[in-house]
Amino acid sequence: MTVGFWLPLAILLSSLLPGILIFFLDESKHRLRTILNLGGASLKLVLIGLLIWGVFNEIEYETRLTLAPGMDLVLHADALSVLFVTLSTGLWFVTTLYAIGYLEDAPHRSRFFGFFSLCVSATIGIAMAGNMLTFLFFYELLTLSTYPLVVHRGTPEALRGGRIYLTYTIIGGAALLAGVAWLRAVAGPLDFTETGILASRTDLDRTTLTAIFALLIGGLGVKAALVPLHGWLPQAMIAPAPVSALLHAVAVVKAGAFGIVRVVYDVYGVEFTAELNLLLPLAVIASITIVYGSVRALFQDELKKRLAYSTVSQVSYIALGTAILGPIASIGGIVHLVHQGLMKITLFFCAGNYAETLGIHHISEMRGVGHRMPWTTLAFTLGALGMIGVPPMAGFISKWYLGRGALTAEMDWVLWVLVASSLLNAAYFLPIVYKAWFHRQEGEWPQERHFGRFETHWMLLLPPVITGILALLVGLFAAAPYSALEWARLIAFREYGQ
Amino acid sequence: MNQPIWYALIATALFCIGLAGLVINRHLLRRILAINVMSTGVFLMFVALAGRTGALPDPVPLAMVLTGLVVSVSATALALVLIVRIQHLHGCVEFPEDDA
Amino acid sequence: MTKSDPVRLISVVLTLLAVAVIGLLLAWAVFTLPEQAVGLSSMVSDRMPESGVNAEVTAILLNFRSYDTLLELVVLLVALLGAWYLGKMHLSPEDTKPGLVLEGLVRFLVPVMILVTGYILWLGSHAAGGAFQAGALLAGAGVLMLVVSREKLPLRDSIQLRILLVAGPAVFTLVAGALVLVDKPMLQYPRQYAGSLILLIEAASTLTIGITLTLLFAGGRPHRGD
Amino acid sequence: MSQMAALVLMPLFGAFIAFVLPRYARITGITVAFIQLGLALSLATTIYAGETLRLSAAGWDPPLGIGLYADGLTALFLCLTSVVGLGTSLHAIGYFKFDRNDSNHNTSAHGWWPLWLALWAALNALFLTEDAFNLYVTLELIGLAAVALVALEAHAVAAATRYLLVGLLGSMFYLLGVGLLYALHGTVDMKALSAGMQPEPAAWMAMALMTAGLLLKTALFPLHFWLPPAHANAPAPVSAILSALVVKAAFYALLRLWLGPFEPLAADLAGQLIGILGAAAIIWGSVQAFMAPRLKLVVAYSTVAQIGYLFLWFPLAGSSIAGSIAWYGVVWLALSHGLAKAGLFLAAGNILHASGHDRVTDLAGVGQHLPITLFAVGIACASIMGLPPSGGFVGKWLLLNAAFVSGQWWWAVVMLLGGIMAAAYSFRVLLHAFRNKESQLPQHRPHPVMEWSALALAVCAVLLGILSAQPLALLEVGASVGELALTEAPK
Repeated sequence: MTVGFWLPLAILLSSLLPGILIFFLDESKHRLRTILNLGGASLKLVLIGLLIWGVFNEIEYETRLTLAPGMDLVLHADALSVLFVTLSTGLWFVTTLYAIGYLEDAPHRSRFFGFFSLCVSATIGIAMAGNMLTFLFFYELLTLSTYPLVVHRGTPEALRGGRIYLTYTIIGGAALLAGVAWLRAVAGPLDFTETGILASRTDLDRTTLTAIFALLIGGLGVKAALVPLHGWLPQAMIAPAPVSALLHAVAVVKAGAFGIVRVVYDVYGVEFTAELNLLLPLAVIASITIVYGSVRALFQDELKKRLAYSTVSQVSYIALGTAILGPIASIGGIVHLVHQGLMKITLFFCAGNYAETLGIHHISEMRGVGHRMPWTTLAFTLGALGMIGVPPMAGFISKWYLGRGALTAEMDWVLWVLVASSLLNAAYFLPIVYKAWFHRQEGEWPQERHFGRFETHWMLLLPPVITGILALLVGLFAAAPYSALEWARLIAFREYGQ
Repeated sequence: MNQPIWYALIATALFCIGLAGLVINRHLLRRILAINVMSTGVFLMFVALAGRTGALPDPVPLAMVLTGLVVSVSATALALVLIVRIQHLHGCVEFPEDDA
Repeated sequence: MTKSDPVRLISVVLTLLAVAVIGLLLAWAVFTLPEQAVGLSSMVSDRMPESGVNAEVTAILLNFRSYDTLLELVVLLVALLGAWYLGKMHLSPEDTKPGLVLEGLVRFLVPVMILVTGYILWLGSHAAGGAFQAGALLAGAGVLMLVVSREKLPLRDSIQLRILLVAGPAVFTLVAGALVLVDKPMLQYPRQYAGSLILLIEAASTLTIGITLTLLFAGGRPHRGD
Repeated sequence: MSQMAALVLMPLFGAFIAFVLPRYARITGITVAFIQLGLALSLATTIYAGETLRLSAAGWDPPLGIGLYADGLTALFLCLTSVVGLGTSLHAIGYFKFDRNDSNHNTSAHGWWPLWLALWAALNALFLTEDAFNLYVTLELIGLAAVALVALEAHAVAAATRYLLVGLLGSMFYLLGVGLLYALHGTVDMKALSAGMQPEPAAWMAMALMTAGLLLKTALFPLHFWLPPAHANAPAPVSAILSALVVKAAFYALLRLWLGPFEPLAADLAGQLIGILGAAAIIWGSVQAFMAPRLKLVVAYSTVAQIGYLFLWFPLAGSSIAGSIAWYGVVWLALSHGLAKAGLFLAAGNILHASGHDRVTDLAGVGQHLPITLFAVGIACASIMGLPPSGGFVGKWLLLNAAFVSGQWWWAVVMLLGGIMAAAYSFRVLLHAFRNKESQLPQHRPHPVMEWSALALAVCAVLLGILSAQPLALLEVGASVGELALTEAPK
């Protein structure tokens, strides 16, 4: 019962307990709710700081709760989980700030923030899960806690989106459960370990393992929105902006991608996966998803829809990086976990601002918006350029490593995939940016609202600016010590045992 | 082929007659009678097989039968009361669902 | 019968077949039973001296397996409660058309029946008989009076009546509880009191059973007292 | 020791008081409920220490007398009964008090307490008994009390009668089986029986008859036809008791018999057959639940489906390791289903009570007016779907492992399918309930205790998943399947 035991648990509870309290809070208690939210978020940040410090000083962090003999819930902190935990906590903080501004005097706020905190706790749990059971545990919890957020508005289309979201995720969850239980039954309790566990297990039947792998990836692919399991993502756009932001940047989609990384690296082990000839199919699916998502994005006029499809495409970079043998590509994939999160959340914040302030939902309405909302549009531009991969933006780093990794792995075709997707990204982002800055908007905005001195409510303005600048910085100072890239490097080299 | 077995066979017959009656009849009163026939069969089985322990019959099954009798009397009584109630409500002495 | 007749016919035939199969299997099972059975007769007769009564069946019902009997009294009570809360008793005066003969017969019979009830209750301690037979007889008397004329049998929902209705199982439970309190296993009577305890329980049960069955015949809760 | 006796006598006496002095019925009921919880917990702690308890009622040892027996399984079911019983009793305060207002419910308000307490005593008696004939008496007592409780709802009389007839039929089968067993072995004590049992026609017949009778009472597909009308039309607290406890009682008897006297006879074929029926129950029940128009009917059919899971133990029981894992799994499912389903029925009762109807399609606004109740529904559904971190998940997880370990993966497919279908019918309800509606306030605001008791039971179902270590350890005490040993990774 040391710090090593309590810290992961504390990190989990720092968002779980406030969430549960908030549920039973009266709607009117606005101030108290805000305090709980931000207090929890700040506390979590502090704890994460402790965690990072500890991990650097090789302190072993593990919380192990035995549910039943042979059924352990394990929360642990290795380099990968630290990366994801930090990302999600940081983004949770800004998103909470954003959500408070966004939902001012909207109904059912206690319910919203309650589930919001639950959702983050689930993500944290996923990040720190020490074995498949724990992962599954929080993966399902994530499904449950995000559903009410998606249907929060209670409108028919929201419910429709929610239903589709559920259908996909529940079935995906079932597939994952099947895979995990099967693996558990044939191989015993499997704690995540770098370079994987199964490689050493010569006693296991290869075909069984392949089938299990298919089940696991199938289950995770739903949340990671791998084609053809991506159908729910554009529908889930109905959700309020902060929710979409969180869903796309960290919570749901990332959980899927992260899970894939875990399965390939820490359960099967990347070499063993390659040995089973499972990497190439994964790479192909990922590539298809990347191109397909970009193409679909091209034809969306609704801003959030376009962003959604771009998520479909961007998140698969992570899967792609995982599926290419060799540390360099792995670095690209892992670091994209962070980069895509920062960039995408910025874009969604901005989309939310346009909608809230000017009632803009469609790209066609965005002419000259840059002059009305310079700061927001600036942030948007940063995010967009990052997505395209313009150096020295964050996105460039990811793509650079992916490309080099592909070459070293003699998978040159991947390079073409990257080029194609970058061009497509440019094709669907640049026109927006151009419209925003270089067009004059004639006539009224759809429905304009004024918030004091700033172009919009400061709580809405601050988050995108912060994340936008961050997205720039992680690119600029990628080589700096303790940057996301350095972490990714650490993880990748450990995975390849170098 | 001794006497107890004969009685046991008769008990079997009663049980089956009751079972068939219960399934086939729609009228609730008949169904309850059928169940009572069944229970008679069961009790007869107890008593008959109790007679295989030499001179005096084994008293334990007899006691069990007495208990069983009271139980089945109670059940029958409750069933009859319910049926009367059904007749009040639905005007017929069958399950409303059955004639659908 | 809205079901078309051929369908019904088929279902009947199938039922009969199924039942026949069950019957044959059962018969087969019975045939294979050993000629001479192991029973508990000897064990019962060995224990009779300690049981407090001289009739084996009574000893089993109220001593060896008294727990069954307790629960069974509760079954009877529950059946009554079911009727009780389902509605009021429905015996309207026009159900009862007493003729002179019946009147006279009842006036003569009922006292006799009550006497016999007492006798059978007492008989239970050393021969066939006991609470249930006695209670049934008492119920018979009650039913007769109900049939002849309700006025003669003043059944009113009063606390006294309710007490009588639970008397049997309640006394039984109290005895059991008391024995548990002096931490014996429940219902293990002390040797010297066994006989009297059994008689007490049987007496209470007889009353309860008699009234309960009468009420069940009447089919519901009597009208409020006073 | 003395708790065993008290667990039966206390509620009995409460029932008598509740009948004789209706005015003090409620206070009696609540007091008894709390004492029962205490007794059950103390018994559980005694057994947790590692010893199984035996008590010969009336002081005569079996086979002459009746033996009572308590091990981990008994203790857990007693605890389940007392927790659900307490929650339901508290709910009943609000539920039946409200009914006082209109005259035709007046009797039901009075009838609830004595009948429920008698039923409670019968349940405890069944869990404790080790005597096949005494088991019959308790079964009948449970049956009659349950029927009487269902009949408290005026329009449920037909359902109650059907329920009674089915129950009696089942008892007859069971009793005939007992007769054969006695004829074979000259005893009805289960311990003695399991010692002396060897495969022969009469034994097989007894096994078939008793199993059939109990399957009828457990409402295993296709013998479930009587359950939905009875459970869906009874007053809410009664439905909760029926689905959570009464059905489980018959299943408990089956477990006892199949692991006791019938173990030497259990044929693989019989197990597979029962398993197939269980699978069919899962599918059929879920489909019906998905199509059911009324909330309480949805819940009732979901019981039919969930019962199916319990019978997946029988096909897996064959192999030793998988069998033991599966046994723990089904017991866990039974417990968590008991808690969740009780909470669900109580919550459904609140909705019915508040809006005057429970048509699934018109549930809009429930989320606004009865947030606590809706929350209870959500949590209970999560456990029934088997989503972590609920008791339902632990049970399903164990069962899945058993299926894969034994190599009979098709049962796993059925379980997962059942889970998805459960999600389908649960979210069908939740989706409707989530819809906002600028609607008038409900006619009757349910008493707070009604909402919180429902929530509390649902939460207990989840706690059963999070805090399952100690209860599982308790379950291992005296378990004839041995300790729970999930496959470990070979070193």
